[in-house]
Amino acid sequence: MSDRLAPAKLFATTFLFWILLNGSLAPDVAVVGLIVAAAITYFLPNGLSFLSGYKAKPLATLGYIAFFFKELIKANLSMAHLVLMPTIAVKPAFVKVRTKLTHPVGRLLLANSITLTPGTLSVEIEGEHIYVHWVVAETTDPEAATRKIVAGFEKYLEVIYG
Amino acid sequence: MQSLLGAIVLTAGAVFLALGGLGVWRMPDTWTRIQAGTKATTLGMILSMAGAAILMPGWTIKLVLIALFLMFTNPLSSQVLARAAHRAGVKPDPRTRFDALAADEEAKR
Amino acid sequence: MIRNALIGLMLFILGSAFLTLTMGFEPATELNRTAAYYATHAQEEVGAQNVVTAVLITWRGLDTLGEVTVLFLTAAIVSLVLSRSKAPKGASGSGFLPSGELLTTGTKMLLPLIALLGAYVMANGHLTPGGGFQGGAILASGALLMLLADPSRRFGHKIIHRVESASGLAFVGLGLLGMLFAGGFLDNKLLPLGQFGALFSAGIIPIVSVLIGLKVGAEFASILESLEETEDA
Amino acid sequence: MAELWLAGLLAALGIALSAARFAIGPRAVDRVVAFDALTIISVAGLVIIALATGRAIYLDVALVYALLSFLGVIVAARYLEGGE
Amino acid sequence: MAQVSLLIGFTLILLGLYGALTNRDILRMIVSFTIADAGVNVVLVSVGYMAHRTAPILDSAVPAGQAAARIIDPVPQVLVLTAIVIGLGVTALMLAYAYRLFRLRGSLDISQFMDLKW
Amino acid sequence: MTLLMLATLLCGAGMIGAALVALLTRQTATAVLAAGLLSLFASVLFVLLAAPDVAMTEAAIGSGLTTFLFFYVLGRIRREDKK
Repeated sequence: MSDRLAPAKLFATTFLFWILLNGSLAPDVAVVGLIVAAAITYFLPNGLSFLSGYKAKPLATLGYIAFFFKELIKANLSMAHLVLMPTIAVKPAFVKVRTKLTHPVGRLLLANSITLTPGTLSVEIEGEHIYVHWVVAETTDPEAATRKIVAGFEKYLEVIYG
Repeated sequence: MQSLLGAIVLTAGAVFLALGGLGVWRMPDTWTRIQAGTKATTLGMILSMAGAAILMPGWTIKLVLIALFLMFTNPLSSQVLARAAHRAGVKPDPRTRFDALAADEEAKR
Repeated sequence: MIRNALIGLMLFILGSAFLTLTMGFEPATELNRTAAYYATHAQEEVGAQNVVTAVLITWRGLDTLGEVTVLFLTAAIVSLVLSRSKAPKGASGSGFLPSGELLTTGTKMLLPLIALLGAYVMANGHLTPGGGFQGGAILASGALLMLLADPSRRFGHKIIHRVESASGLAFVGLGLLGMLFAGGFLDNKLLPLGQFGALFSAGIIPIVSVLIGLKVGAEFASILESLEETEDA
Repeated sequence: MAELWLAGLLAALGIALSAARFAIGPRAVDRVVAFDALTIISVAGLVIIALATGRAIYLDVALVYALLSFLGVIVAARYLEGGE
Repeated sequence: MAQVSLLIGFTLILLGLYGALTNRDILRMIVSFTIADAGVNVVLVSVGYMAHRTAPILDSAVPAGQAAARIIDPVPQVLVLTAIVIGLGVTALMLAYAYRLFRLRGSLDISQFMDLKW
Repeated sequence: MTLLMLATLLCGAGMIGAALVALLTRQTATAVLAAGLLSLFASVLFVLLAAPDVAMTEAAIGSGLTTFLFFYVLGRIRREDKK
């Protein structure tokens, strides 16, 4: 994590969000944005952003986003099916899965993605294990669960966040 | 045409929001409620924002920012809540088959 | 029982008074004279799109100074009440358990965004809803998030107190400068009004907004800090 | 206008169901879950109000709401994890 | 609409006062106080509301020329804006006193404090 | 009967319901949560009453900071009771 470019990345992200918030590129907006971004970078030295740890891999990023939205819609359809049935047929379990990611941002994105995908909710992350609550558990074996839950995202996130 | 498309997307989003409410109401225990609440409301929110952006193209940037912020904070708060529920010792649904987290914490002690 | 009867009687009297008030309430259809003045003169006299901010900072600037002073007194009294003696290590704090890894990472990612949103709300107080008080509250929320992610963390109270006194002094100083070089206390024609609707417009309103925001945020952060630093019994 | 009515009514249904869950509990954690769902549905409600009135400035309120409303949930969760 | 919200605000004030007067736990009394506080704010804002008008911000939707005929009264909003911020300060002050009282007496039950009872 | 009227009524019902929950519940933590819910509905109501500035203040203060102050004191009291 000793990234020498970390402040620059934080600065760039902050400035980008400033421009998006203001919705204009007028010179006065840009000047104030530069000042604000510099102040934030100075006062929050260990702030992270989406860019920290990010390896410029546009193809994998696009693949991740597409996969994420596909899974999100699938998750919602299955959840709608579950909720609209007259009796709620759940078979929950807390299972343990394994991740190979080490960068904190990648791990956070992985946990968030698990939360938003079909029937799973990350409860606790500890070392290389993520504890996942599974609404309709198909297996309780860590390896099988890892293949089922994590592998799809990890394939992309491993490339993006190493 | 554009307003029709926007209306359809907006209504689809609202349907998912209502389904989220229904999930929070019907699900049997805390974690399943968190699951229903988070997923359905997140997708519903994204679709509502998309519908509003189609109806009012001038507002797109702000709507995208709202959707981004929510997509980031919502799973985070759900995870913190799920962890808190487990630590507070809330009883899971009797149908829960297996609790790896409780077993591991027991082993550590 | 006589106490409950008294309470019931009092609430009944109040409730009937409220009911008559509501029944007799006729919503106004025209602005009253003050409000109409504010509405019509907001553009040429202050140059601010947001009339609420114009009233808050320019026309009623002295009252706002009073509000900020009340807030300062509140923060001072809270710290006086709570900190008879400073905490030995390990015995203070909210009593919350240590947080998980994801919340820590998420906080690191969200804090710059929250600070940025606070800055946006403060700097755009004359164009969009917002202004000093809202921006200050958002900054204080950022401090709160920092506290939640790491309960054992110590705030830099030196920075907080410096920001607090510097922004307060600058606020009063700007007001006095307005008295010297323009029409009165906090008159915003100290700087040119600029083009209506631009970020650099409305005279000194954006600057005063940022100062109020920093001041309010520092007050709230110092309340949080003095809560955090009281020792256990 | 019809689509706004439809979306508003559906969002109101979601709010009503979550609020009912908030009212009956049974435990404090379940109330926090309902609170979480309610905050997000309210953001969508704010956007629908902005569409109905046609004023873009209301989106700023929704923006602040979206970034700060999760704080209440996290505060409550951090308290409740020490036992109710 | 103004009447409806006025009624809501008054109801909240009454409920909050009832809670503050009948509860025995000091923290619950403070919660009731914040409810009454919110009620007062709603009443003040709804007094300034006018039908068929919009928020007092003069962007492209409300040209500055016809502002006086299109916007609602900004003055109550200014009052409430600062009242909310001061309300948070007051709540913090009350909670600090309550906590100090708990530390001195080891209890938050109001019926245990007999010193100044009438 | 317009959409905004309906939303006002809904917000009012939510606020009064939250106030009732806060008054009737036995747990103090639930009462604090209900107060937070009340401020959430209040902020939507302020938008409906065309006061976005007030709504923004309420959103920034009501749900996060006030709730934290209460839960902080509750947490301290819980810890000292345990001793």
